[in-house]
Amino acid sequence: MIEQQNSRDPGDGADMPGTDVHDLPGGAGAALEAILMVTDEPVSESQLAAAVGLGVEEVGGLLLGLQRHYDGYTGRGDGTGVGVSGSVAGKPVVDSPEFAAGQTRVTPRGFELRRVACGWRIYSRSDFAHIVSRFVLDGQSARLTQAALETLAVIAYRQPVSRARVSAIRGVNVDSVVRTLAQRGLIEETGTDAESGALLYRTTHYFLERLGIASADELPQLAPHLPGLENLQDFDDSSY
Amino acid sequence: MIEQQNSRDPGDGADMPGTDVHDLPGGAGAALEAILMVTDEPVSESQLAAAVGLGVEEVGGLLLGLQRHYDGYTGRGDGTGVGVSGSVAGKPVVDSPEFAAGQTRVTPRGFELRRVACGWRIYSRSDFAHIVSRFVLDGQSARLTQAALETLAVIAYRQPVSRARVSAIRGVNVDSVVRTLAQRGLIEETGTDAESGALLYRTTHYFLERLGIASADELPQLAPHLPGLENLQDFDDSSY
Amino acid sequence: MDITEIALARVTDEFIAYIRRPQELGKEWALDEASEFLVLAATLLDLKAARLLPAGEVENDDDIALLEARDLLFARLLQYKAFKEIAAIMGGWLDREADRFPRLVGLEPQFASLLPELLWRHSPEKFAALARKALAPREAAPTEVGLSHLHAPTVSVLEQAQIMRAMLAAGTALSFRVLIADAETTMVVVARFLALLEMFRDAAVTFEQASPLGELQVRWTGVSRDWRSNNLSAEYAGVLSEMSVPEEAIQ
Repeated sequence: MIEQQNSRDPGDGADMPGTDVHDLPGGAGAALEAILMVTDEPVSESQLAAAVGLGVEEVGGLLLGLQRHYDGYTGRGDGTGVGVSGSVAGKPVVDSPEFAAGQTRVTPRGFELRRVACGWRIYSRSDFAHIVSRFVLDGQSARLTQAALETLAVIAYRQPVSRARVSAIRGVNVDSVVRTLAQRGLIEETGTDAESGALLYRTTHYFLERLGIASADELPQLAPHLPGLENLQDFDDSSY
Repeated sequence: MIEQQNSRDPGDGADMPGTDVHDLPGGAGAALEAILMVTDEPVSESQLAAAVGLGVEEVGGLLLGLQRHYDGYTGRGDGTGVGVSGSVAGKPVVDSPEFAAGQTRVTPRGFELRRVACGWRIYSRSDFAHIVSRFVLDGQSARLTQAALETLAVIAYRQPVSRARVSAIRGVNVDSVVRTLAQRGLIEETGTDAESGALLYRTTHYFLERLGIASADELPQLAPHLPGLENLQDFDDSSY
Repeated sequence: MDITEIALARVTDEFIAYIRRPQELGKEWALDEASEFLVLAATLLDLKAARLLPAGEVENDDDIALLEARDLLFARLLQYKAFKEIAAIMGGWLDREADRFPRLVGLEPQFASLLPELLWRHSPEKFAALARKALAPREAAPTEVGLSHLHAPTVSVLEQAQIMRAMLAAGTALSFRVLIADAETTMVVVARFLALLEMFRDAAVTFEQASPLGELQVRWTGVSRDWRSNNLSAEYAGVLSEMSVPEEAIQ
């Protein structure tokens, strides 16, 4: 960080500590918005906090506030740290009356602020997908095949995992599917198995981004899909 | 004109039978926001009008309304089609006096909608330039990563080439690296692939300058050193 | 899970779909898995019957062992089914996300100009070397269990045959002790011994042993002047090919 700072001269010298971000027009929330305008990846709360010179917690609260504001709620929510997964809340109900005590519905914006892959990012609101998609030339990749989805699911829940193990679970060779998933940036290599020397794979940040979730913890629980097999782990690892 | 009406009640939409953009949450203004939030190039009013299915004049009015709203003004203004933001009350600034008759100051956003030569684009607000600069410079390196260098090499020797093809050759997703290279002026877009419609990339004059050669033809030949070059055909875009 | 609530027909359908997939991909019909399914189906009926009839009993330990083996298969099937359901959920999420477009815009010029000047130290030749590396077709990583983690280095019988042939080329008889004098590991000794057996079979060498357990003298016969290590029997070379270096590398 030090060597980068001396490598340029913004001229205004305004990045010296002491400039209170709250004094700027729009305050700290607007400062966060300004940063979110120039990023092409999800930005972590700590990066944002460092840039605006505030604590991570305060920044987290401000971000939740912006998120709610864009979604059409105004007034204070129930404080910071609530509804981290509020990003998944999706579109608010337009006709809903008063949301809660001290809160009013206003018109939602055409964009939303969401927490994905451990960071925050501005997205167009999905209601306008059919309109926006005409302007996005190169952004969307093709849909995944059933085979790719299943392979991705196994890797997501068993990571780090070798291809051989994924093959064993899916019952078919997964080499080419794994290659495709890696090319698409959804999975990546992560070292080798200590015993077998086989390459191991894990999901990427981009995978979380594409799913619209903040971390792998938000994936659906596997257990409910495995009724009554609490001891599955016993079978699971012993057989490969 | 109709511009005031269509912005009043997005849930209603009865005033404009036949267009559904008003039925969407946030209405036509939000639809424009959605487009502007994700487009890199300035978008002209006629493009926007075509996308949302409204007249150019009406869209022009809506854009002015958005611009004023982002700048922190709300209310009807001088009556020329700025009604869109009227219903969108931001967090009011408590200690700010009434701005003018019929207008209220609201918190300005951290971004602004600017009309540039060929259209409209959202930028970060200039008041926050020093904060944004700090953010942009944080973690920036004067060196390209190995991944970026290798991606650049593939583009240099295979140009014009799509990101999908580079991904296929490298076996990983290169989207973010390609953005970095473009940002650094080493590569640029050069039309789209006739078949897939994917954006194609080529190296720039700046790249040649940095390498110290006059044209891409002067790049050292690879073929004699590359066994099985014909196998490269296998890395086609078949998986996309 | 209550076993009585599992519809056998549904499991059957799913299992048939499961074992058909390799077939659809042009692979061999998974006969063993198909027969496993018959066992599984029988087991399921067995279990269902046992659960439904209070008197139903498991008869002996063999049956229990068999049931456990079938349970394993069944558990795997259920696991696969669970991942399939999860995959469907994930697919829905991906579709939902496809309607949202991230703000992905270039850095505004005034900020882009702040970026530190790139340090660039690649000559065209260095850059070409980089390209060569990046463009070289990558070896598909092995699917099999790797051997590289084994500490014993691999030893090639072919290679050891070549080495001994060179040692014996002068025509004088050498003892086995001499032939293995430079062997650093037991594996090399074993490989040389195997190589000698092969060469003996091809009548490339003769053995002399004055007394039982005495020195083994090895002599190049000269009969097969043109004996080459690729005379090593095909099946032998095949078996060891995994452990061998290509012959060109030796010659």
